[in-house]
Amino acid sequence: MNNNQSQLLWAYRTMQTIRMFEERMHEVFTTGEVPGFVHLYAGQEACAVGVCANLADVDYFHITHRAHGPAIARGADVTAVALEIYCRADGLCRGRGGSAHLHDAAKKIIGANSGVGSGAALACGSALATRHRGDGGIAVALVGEGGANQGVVSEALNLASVWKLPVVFVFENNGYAEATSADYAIAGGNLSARASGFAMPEAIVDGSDYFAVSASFAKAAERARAGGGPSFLEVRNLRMFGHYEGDAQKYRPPGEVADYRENKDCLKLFRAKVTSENWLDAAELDTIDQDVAKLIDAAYETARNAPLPDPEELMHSVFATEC
Amino acid sequence: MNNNQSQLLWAYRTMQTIRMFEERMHEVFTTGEVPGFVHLYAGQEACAVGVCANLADVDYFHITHRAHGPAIARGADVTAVALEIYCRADGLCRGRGGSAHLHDAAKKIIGANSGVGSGAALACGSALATRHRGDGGIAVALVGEGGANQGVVSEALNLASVWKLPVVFVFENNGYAEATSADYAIAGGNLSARASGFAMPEAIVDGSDYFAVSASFAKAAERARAGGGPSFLEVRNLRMFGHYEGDAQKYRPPGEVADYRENKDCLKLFRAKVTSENWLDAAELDTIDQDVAKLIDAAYETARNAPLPDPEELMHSVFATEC
Amino acid sequence: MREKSYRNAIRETLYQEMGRDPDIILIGEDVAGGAQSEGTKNGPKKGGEEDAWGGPMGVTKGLIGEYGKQRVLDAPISEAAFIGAAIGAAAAGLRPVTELMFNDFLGVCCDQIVNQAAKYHYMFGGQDTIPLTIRTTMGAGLRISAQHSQSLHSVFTHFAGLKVALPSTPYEAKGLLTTAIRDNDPVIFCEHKMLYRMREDVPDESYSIPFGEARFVMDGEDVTIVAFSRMVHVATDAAKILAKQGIKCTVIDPRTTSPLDTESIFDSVDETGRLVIVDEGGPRCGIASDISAMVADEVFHALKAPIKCVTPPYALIPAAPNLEDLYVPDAAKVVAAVLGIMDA
Amino acid sequence: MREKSYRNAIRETLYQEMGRDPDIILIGEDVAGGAQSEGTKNGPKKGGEEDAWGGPMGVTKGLIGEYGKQRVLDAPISEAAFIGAAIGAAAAGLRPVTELMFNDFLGVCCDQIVNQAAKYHYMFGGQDTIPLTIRTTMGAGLRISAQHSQSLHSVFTHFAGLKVALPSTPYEAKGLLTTAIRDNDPVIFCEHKMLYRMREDVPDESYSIPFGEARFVMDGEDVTIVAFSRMVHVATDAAKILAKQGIKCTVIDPRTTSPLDTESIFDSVDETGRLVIVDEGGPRCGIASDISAMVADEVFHALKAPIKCVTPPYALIPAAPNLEDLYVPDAAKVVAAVLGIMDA
Ligand SMILES: Cc1ncc(C[n+]2csc(CCOP(=O)(O)OP(=O)(O)O)c2C)c(N)n1
Ligand SMILES: Cc1ncc(C[n+]2csc(CCOP(=O)(O)OP(=O)(O)O)c2C)c(N)n1
Ligand SMILES: [Mg+2]
Ligand SMILES: [Mg+2]
Repeated sequence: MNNNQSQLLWAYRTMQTIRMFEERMHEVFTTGEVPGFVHLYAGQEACAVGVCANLADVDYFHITHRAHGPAIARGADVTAVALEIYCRADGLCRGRGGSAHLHDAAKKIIGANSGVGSGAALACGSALATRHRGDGGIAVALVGEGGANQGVVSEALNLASVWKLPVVFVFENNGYAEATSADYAIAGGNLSARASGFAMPEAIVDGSDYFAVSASFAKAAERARAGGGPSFLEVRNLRMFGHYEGDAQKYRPPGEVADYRENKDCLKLFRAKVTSENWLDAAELDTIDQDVAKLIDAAYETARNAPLPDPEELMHSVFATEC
Repeated sequence: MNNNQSQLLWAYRTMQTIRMFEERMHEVFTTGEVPGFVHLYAGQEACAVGVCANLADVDYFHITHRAHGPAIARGADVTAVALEIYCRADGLCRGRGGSAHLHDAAKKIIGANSGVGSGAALACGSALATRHRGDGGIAVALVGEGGANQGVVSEALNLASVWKLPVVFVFENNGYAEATSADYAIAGGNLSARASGFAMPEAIVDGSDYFAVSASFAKAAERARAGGGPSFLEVRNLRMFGHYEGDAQKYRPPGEVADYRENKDCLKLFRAKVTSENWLDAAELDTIDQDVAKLIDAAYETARNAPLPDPEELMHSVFATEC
Repeated sequence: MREKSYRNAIRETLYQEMGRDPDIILIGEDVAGGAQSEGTKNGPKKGGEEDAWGGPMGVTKGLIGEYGKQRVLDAPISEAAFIGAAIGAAAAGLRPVTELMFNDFLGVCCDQIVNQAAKYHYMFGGQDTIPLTIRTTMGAGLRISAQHSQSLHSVFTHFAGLKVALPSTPYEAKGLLTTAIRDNDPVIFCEHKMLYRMREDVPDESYSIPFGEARFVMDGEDVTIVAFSRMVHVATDAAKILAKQGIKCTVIDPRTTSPLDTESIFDSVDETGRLVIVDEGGPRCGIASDISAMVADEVFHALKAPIKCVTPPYALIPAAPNLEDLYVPDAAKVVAAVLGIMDA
Repeated sequence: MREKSYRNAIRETLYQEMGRDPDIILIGEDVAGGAQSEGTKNGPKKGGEEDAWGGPMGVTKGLIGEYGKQRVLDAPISEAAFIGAAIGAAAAGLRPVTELMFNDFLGVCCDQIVNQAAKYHYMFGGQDTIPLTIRTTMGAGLRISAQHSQSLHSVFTHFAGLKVALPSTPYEAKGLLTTAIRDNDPVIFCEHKMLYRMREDVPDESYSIPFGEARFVMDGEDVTIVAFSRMVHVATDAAKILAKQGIKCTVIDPRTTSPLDTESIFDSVDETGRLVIVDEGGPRCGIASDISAMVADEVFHALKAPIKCVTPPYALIPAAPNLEDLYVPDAAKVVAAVLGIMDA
């Protein structure tokens, strides 16, 4: 991990961008102008950003339906992200995927693709490809703790080990899968206990601590790049909003979110750390906050006013090779 | 476990019945009179018989494509088994399932049902039903070590734990899945390492030792009956024949089977044990051998000469409730 | 008799049937709405209010309160295992109703549905029955893209051994679900996402609608229009527009694709000589072609004009609202199809 | 040019294509035949001879020797993971060929095939292509019952985004597999189990047969018979029998169901006025109905008689040889269908 200033500034800016993007989405969603289901990443920023701090251009990042944050963390254009969520013609996926299916081939951001957890298998394939090319890349699969209960995830863990693939499986345990709590759905309550059954090292990381995530992930990535095979990271955090917008969240204990916002907000913790350590100063961070606010304003403004896809787009690229 | 004489005689007779049944099948298969694929259980008898020694009438036994042995172990009529393998009208499944799909509802023998490993999920359902009735029953899922790599098996392990079901998962590690060796396909080489990830106790058992299997399984069954939830048993053995009849088995190291027959034959070991301990005497066992040989002769004779199903059987029971 | 939504008609049916038969259990993700978190060794119970959800569509809300945790089982996101378990339980004497959140998730439990549930009774020689109902949601309209908006009833229908019901109204939903639950075969019960809020009068007492008996929504001697699920309403709208132009349509809702009431369809085409089938599933190897082919074989000589299938194009379902709306058949397309064969 | 079996024609194609393009990798169960067991911490390498199998059908035997372990990958019995991995690898620039042992196992990797491979290109706005070939086996005849004998090409065809090829002879197999591998879309390549031993002259050099161009197996002006895979031979046998009775049939093998060469079919029916479709898949919502429906729409006015579909009944596939033989369409049934519409 690289704790130099520019890296830290990047991390703060990126986490703040995600946070403001999501807070804004939470607001505008109520207007009805955003189509489809929208799953917000607020509260989980340190996970995606801590991971992406350690990725190179050759690496693949497989994300989930809770896509905005991870896509932005990996460098997707914020406006293109907003455009896609609004299903506009110039969205990342030409308006076809929407919020849950952000995908940016150029940035090697691989979108959520059907059943939760499926990224774990696809990531094995990205890893095969990067190894085949010998370009030193790795693949990262982000999987929710709920999605971890899909059979394909266990299969992928085994396959990655058998083929000794350069993959890091990052399980983001945000406490819930929809309304079902992780404590209920994961036998024994400890997801990372599964790692050793598939012969790979595991770690449990505090997901509100950017530094912890980044350090832990860096180690796993290093191992993968060195040909040591896959690793298993469980990042524990909470989401600050509902499963999707509109969720009344009555399944959560009272005060859970307020307490998390108060004591485990990754942005607050990051700010406290870098200022108290004198790595960055508060004024710099304030400037970033202002910059980001403008960026978000502009992105939403653009998205809101952009055109929907042309009607003929419906039949476009059903097949890649026309016969 | 019940080591009284009648129990021991039953165990010996049952293992011998399976052995002779399979040796005979191996012979007759070459004549071409047996339809379909046939997977023999010879060499693995102590597993199914050790399990069934501890089952009650209310218990469900989910078996695999390597079905003859487990079905016989649980008390399926040997002639009805032979008839089904020959696809005859009076076979266990009216000739519709064949060798790999032996099923006997009256005996609660649940046949292999599509993808390997699927019995693990179905067994969760039998367990739910028996718990719902409160009849004190358990469900046993027999799964090959190759089938264990199916996602549904991991899902079922988790589900059984979450629902605390009275199930015992018996993984029969016979070294191979078709031509692929267990060492290759199971990450880390140790299947039972997966159990703790799903919060259940595990044991590794020598599958050539009837007493070891029976004792180990008895413990797991006891736990399940007492409401303690699922357990994970890995029974290690080898098959004495190919994956299916016709398999040239060149993927096996030379001498593997000969050595196994010599030193790890469960019938030999059983006989040595019960005679050296003076629990049974050799003459009794010889008599059983002769009885069983006659039974097998008769079963094959009947099966060979029995009629195929009536043509109208094709359309029979596609649906249970006609509309 | 009260006006009820499609959602509530389904919930009421579950409530009544579970009251009638103690062997009915409910399994699905969030069906008990988080109620089942009791805490683990790692900490105390974390959850908030019990029964907060009732499945993502809110259909099963309240049932755990009435019937308890032994009969309303929240499942991890493991469709293969819990539908497999439901099959095992059905074979062992229970009568499970499971919820497959989106029919698209057939993807992750296909073996259980098409190979196991569909074939268990037959392959094992009729020894056990599988009285299993799989409630699932179908249909486009929520702008949630290609993997959560499909209508896969034709795929289920392809596999002998499954019954497939597509309720088009609240009244239909209650009657067909009652039949589904009481039936001894696996039934795929396809609830259309965009119908959950539809309301109409639905009897309070329980009643069942037999499978394989079509409903005649409208009668007319010029054209037969067969439609399923939400498309029944699209077809009816089209028929009303056509009626103003003097074209009289029979609109048939077959209610189930397996079994299919071919007799009603054949009789109607025999009279009208013209057939249009409207379906929201994919155009290739779907139920529209299926019905067309049966008619082109069995009622060929009555046909006065080409048979038209009004379905989505051979494309995928895009998230963009304007494209999604283009994808799904509407009344205008049905009207055009009918007009196209009126002078043929 | 030498006589080659269907099996060897496929192996030769894999061999040649892998030689041509280093980005082609092979993934499947036992495809490297046990070669990959290198021992673990629990013990030394256990396996015997390298490359003992070559997949259960023996198709890939010899390839690991030529192309090595990095390109011929044995997989655990985890179809969802390894087909998922193949999709990921395809999107990332490789050109994987995977083996799905039986097409029935669609059951355990359905999400990967119909939701991911089929939709990846479209849903992500055309950013990546999925040049993936899934070789699989179809068809009854081995007496292995309901879950290992299906012909599921119609299900694959239902899902837009997949291409589906059904080679009916060794020559076809080589040409179509070459096209499949070079195509940038996911292709389901359906090998019929009962054709592996069929032999005919097959060129040694590589060649490709375009998708969506039907093959005319026989020409005749009385009836059009369309058939797929092994049924092409059944149809041809029937046509020969009918020829003796003076009835001349055109037999068309469309080769691929997606894309489908509707033009050739339409043109032929335009001429003959009669259509029989022969298919080994299930009768409901299948490719036979699909073609019938297109013809009943587009070529309606040329039709002189009802369209007949000769398929198995709406039943499951029993193990018993006599019942399985009854299940599968044979020449007698095709002859009867044709005779039934000759005087219509
Ligand atoms: C196979 C499958 N089952 C169900 C769903 C519906 N679904 C979408 S998101 C979700 C919850 C996922 O929880 P988790 O993996 O923990 O991710 P989180 O939403 O917490 O980020 C569910 C059940 C799905 N997409 N795929
Ligand atoms: C999902 C699935 N994939 C592949 C197969 C084909 N198949 C049948 S048996 C078998 C090997 C199973 O190995 P294992 O579970 O170890 O059982 P064993 O044959 O050794 O008893 C395979 C791959 C199958 N039946 N199901
Ligand atoms: Mg979660
Ligand atoms: Mg094995």
